[in-house]
Amino acid sequence: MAVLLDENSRVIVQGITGREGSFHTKLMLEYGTKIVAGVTPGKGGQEVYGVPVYDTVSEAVEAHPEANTSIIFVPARFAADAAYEAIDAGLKLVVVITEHIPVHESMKFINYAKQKGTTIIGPNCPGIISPGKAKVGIMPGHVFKPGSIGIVSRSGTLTYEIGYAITKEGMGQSTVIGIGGDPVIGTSFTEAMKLYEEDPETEALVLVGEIGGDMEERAAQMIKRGEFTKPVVAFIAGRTAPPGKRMGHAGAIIMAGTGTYEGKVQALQEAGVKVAKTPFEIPDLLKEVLKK
Amino acid sequence: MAVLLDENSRVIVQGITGREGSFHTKLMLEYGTKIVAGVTPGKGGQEVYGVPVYDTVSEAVEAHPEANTSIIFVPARFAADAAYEAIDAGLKLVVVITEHIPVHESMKFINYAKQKGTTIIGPNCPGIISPGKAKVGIMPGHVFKPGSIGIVSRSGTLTYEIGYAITKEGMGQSTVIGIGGDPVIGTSFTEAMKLYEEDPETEALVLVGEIGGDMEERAAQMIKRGEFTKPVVAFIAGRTAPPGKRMGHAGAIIMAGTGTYEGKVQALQEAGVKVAKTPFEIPDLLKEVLKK
Amino acid sequence: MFEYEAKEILRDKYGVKVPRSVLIRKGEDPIAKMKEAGLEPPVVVKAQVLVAGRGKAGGIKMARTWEEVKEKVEELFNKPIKGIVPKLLLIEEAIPHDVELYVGIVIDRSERKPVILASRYGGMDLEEIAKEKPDSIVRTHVDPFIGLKGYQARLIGKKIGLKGKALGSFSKFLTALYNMFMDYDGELAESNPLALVGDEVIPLDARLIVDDNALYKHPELQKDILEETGEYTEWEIKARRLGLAFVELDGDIGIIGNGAGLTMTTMDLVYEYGGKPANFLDIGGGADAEHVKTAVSFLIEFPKTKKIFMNIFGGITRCDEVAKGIVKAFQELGEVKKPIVVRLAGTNEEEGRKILRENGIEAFVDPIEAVKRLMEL
Amino acid sequence: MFEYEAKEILRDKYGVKVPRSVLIRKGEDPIAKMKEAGLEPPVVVKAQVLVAGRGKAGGIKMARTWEEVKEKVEELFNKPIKGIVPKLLLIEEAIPHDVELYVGIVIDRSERKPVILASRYGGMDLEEIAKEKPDSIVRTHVDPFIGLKGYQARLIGKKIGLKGKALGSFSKFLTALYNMFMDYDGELAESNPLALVGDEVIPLDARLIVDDNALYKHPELQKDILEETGEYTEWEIKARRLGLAFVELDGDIGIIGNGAGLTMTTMDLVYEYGGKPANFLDIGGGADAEHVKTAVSFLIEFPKTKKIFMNIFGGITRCDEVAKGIVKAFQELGEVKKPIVVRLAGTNEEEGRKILRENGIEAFVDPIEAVKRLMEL
Repeated sequence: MAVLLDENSRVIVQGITGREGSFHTKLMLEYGTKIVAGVTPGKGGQEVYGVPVYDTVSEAVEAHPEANTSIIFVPARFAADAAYEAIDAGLKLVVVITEHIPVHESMKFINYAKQKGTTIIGPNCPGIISPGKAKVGIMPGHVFKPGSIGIVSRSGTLTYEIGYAITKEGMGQSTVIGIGGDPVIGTSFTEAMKLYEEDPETEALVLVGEIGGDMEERAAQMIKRGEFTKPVVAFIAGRTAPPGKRMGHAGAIIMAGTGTYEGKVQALQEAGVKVAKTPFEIPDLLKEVLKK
Repeated sequence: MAVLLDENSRVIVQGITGREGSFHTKLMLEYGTKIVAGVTPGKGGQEVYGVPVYDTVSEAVEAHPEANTSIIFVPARFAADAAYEAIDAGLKLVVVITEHIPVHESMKFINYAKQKGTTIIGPNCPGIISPGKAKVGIMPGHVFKPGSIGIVSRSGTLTYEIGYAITKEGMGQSTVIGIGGDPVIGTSFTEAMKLYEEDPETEALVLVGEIGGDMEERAAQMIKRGEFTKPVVAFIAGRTAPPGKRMGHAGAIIMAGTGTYEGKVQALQEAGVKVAKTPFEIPDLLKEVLKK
Repeated sequence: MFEYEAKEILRDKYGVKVPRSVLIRKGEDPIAKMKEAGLEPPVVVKAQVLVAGRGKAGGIKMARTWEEVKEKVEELFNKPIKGIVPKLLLIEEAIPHDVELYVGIVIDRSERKPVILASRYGGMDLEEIAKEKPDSIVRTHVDPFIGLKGYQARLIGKKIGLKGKALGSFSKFLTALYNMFMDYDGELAESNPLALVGDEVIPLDARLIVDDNALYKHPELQKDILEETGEYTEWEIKARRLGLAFVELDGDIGIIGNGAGLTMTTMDLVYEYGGKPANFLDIGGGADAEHVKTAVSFLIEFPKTKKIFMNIFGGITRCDEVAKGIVKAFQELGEVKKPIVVRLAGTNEEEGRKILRENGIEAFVDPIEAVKRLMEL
Repeated sequence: MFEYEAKEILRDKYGVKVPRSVLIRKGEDPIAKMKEAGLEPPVVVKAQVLVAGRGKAGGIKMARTWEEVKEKVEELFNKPIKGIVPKLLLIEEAIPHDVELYVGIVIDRSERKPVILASRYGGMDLEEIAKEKPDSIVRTHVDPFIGLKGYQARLIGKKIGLKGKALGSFSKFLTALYNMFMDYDGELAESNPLALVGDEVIPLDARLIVDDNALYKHPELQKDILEETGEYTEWEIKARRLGLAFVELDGDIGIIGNGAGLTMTTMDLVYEYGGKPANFLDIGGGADAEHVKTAVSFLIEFPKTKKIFMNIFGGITRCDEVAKGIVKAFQELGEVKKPIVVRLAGTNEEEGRKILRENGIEAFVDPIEAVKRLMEL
């Protein structure tokens, strides 16, 4: 199993001829991801690492009807349009790597995707990996190993850090989702948790949060309500960040006293979640909760 | 039975304090329609012929949760907003009497209603009557009698004329729907026909069409495809109308050779529909088709 | 809306590149104005009239030299296009191009959505394209809440044979046209021909027809001047000014009804019994005595009518009000020679017929009896 | 965006009635300009600064006489508001009113929809309202595709205590504010206070914060001048000019990381081991040697830093590129006294560490080891 992404995923890369798009197509192919087509308007007919390129997603899907997933590398100005195109083509999972998409545009295509039954990951995210099965994203594949730990994370590099720490301790991951750092994203903690709850392969979940917003608090409420029943370990970045300052991206900001580190940790602890003080404590905490 | 409207309909009148709204509230009450509330923003607390008036539809629905139907008399500039309000309040049938609503606005709230599962009749229509049960509209009630003939009509007065002709010949009507004369309306011939097809009370259907558009042609195709199986008699107004001229309302215009009288009659006749030359032939044609 | 207005909106509000041009009035020196604007021949001189089919009617002329500019301007200012003499001419740079595309947007009645029509074969009317190259027309519906997506526009471009960078230019133009259509409550937004010049599309013509019912939202737009559309006859214009829904026809029997369907049916009925309607006149729903009076008086004055047939089935309209209006009209006009036959049924019908009869006007319940009587007169 | 700009947009593009006003620059005669505009005392003189909480900081003054106008203008032009001296003042008619309402629009992260926040108790900050009158805040979500419906706006008005005609005025204003929020890619659109004057609402203040990522769509808007917001320190402004995501903190250890989460975690780690970060500096994903060089050089020059801790986990970022950038920075700056400890892991980590060591820079795999070493220095 795994969530969202597995060995049956057939992937279209939107923006495949760009610098990032072609580089990561290569890395994803090397990882074993089944990429069936690429799309760049006006560049139909080319090939990128053996992947055929089309002008439009609908042409790509016509030629490769098995396609069910898309990853978007197109520049911010055209990314929303690319998302609509993927959604309208009936793809079920769309991973938006692009950063700097205007938040109004993200808000709209995420609403649209929900209406059409498409799951959006991102924008401004590292993507998703089900180790040993497929990688649709830009994370370094070698830091993850197949296993039974789910990771959902608002932070890119921190995910690699934590994934690697878990891997080094001999555990592995079912699916790792980098949900993205923007204020408005397609899949939140709680939405991802619904998926992990139903995935038999996942035995425990790591939540990697950040200051800002209330996604961690909502996750805590969900656990409290008994809607997520697997053991959870969390890490929240930004313990020492001052309020009112954007820490790198728009999502991570403590505003009007909400979204603080303390508030998040308290909410999670009240829900019975073990909160690590550093990323490197995560593997030990995982072993602890899995023993019970 | 009957379609859309019956003795269980509980009606809210939007724009009840206006000239038309209050006048027809009186007539509908006299006909026996169960009007539970009226709405006019800023006039909450008043009464119109014993019907309590509220500022908003949501307040009306809160006070009268049995409400399921609305009729809109508010001026064209505010009519679309009134329709959204009725749809959002969860009313299942919304009859829009108002004329001169910009067609872009009608298009939008009709799309919205479809998403939310609300049936819109109109705009620019006389409404709907299920004789002996309820009348939600502005048609003269006395020209109709309970019976087994359904009528769907693009024309107001012509509906009364034809209904009256049928009544005088000793037959009656199950439900009469004046679908409205605008180019974009909430319920088309074919959509209404789906309802009549499933109404056991309706034995035959009268389609009252006009030149312009292709609703009659679509009705003919539906009959041909076997999706409407009851006998149909039709009348099309505008046999002698010149092309390119708007005959009274925007819907009735022959453009670019489409929507002609001859085209419609031919399509209907090919589908086995008897087409009357004058409204007064309708009762005889009905008797004929019902005998078979 | 005139061509130059639609193009101005496209350029100023939607950033579309349109041909450079000057607008000239009668009496102005076209050469001076062109020089001022930095325009040189070859140019296209276009009559600004609201008449459809302007090109075929000779309203568009090419001018290759300064001499020809003068000539063509002179010619167009003095040549009625379908009866309309232009007050303004648009002098526009001539843009060499190979391909003329068609693109238009209307509302699809049955889908209740905007539909984009596009074809590789512009330059001729949509009806002609539909007749001659029906398969070339690409139809694309747009969700009115979501709007036209860039990829949809590119896909349309691809289907009408565009490639590479031209797709981007087309998509940008179509998005602008669509936004104009939506922002301005368009009944129609059209560019025909839309020229393909290298990798770029440039609208050689542009049309926007705004829904009359939505004009109140766009106070900056002038209502089209009825006289200048060439669509209406003198009496139709008079009627519109009076708020009457009136269409002039070829016969001699004046027709009044309430409701478009019933009025058309009344015309049909008169034909059926050997008469020829002189007009269509719908007094609408809920007309009061005053409005009825206006309508009846208008039809009495309308020179084509020899006799008048009025067919009313009262629903929201009350027959007594109608009767009062008729009587008033005849009283005010004094000695009227035109006979009238009235059919009154529905709300307050008996009262209405009584009022008419008391004033010497023939009133019937049955429309067939009424039309038969009419034909005897 | 300054208050006067937001009000101009509301008035000119959305037809909102705003108080009459004149804008004056230092050195201009406020009396003459007021007379020209037909304005008389009493007026309100408002410093046009981008600082939040301007009113409390003394940036808004009432002037009841011509004398007072002169005084207040003089005073405000010479008084820094949270460190910012205004370049412009807005002199606005004083509008007597009884009630001050609050209305603001932001995007709700979890609903992914615009949410309208309204309260009967305007005049104070939203945070204060949330603390003092939490039940007074009415929250209404809007479907971004459908837009704000008139009835929704009236319902909000009703819930914050408006009645009769005031509901219509409020609904019109809120629709304008919502449309501005949507058309301009707002992060926040706010009016506080929104005055109730008889049956009418009038925005006494108006704010619009536009999403930086969407500024390219609105070329007519000037990017807020960093110096004038009062939000950024001198070094933060310098960093932004260099394209660096940098936040100044109180300590003395320079922090660089890749990715916001990892960089914050690095700060936390330094704290944990007894250090105090001087800053947050995120080089983002996929940084090349040049960008790394810029970041490292910047932090070396930043006077608060005594030593530097760099924590990189390479995914999209390649450790060899990072190493090259670090080396370059140190080479170009010549004799640098500030020590640096680097932790490098992930893509091409070994290559990267090798490059560093060859250039005499300490490189670790384990961040804990690295931070321990850092604290020893």
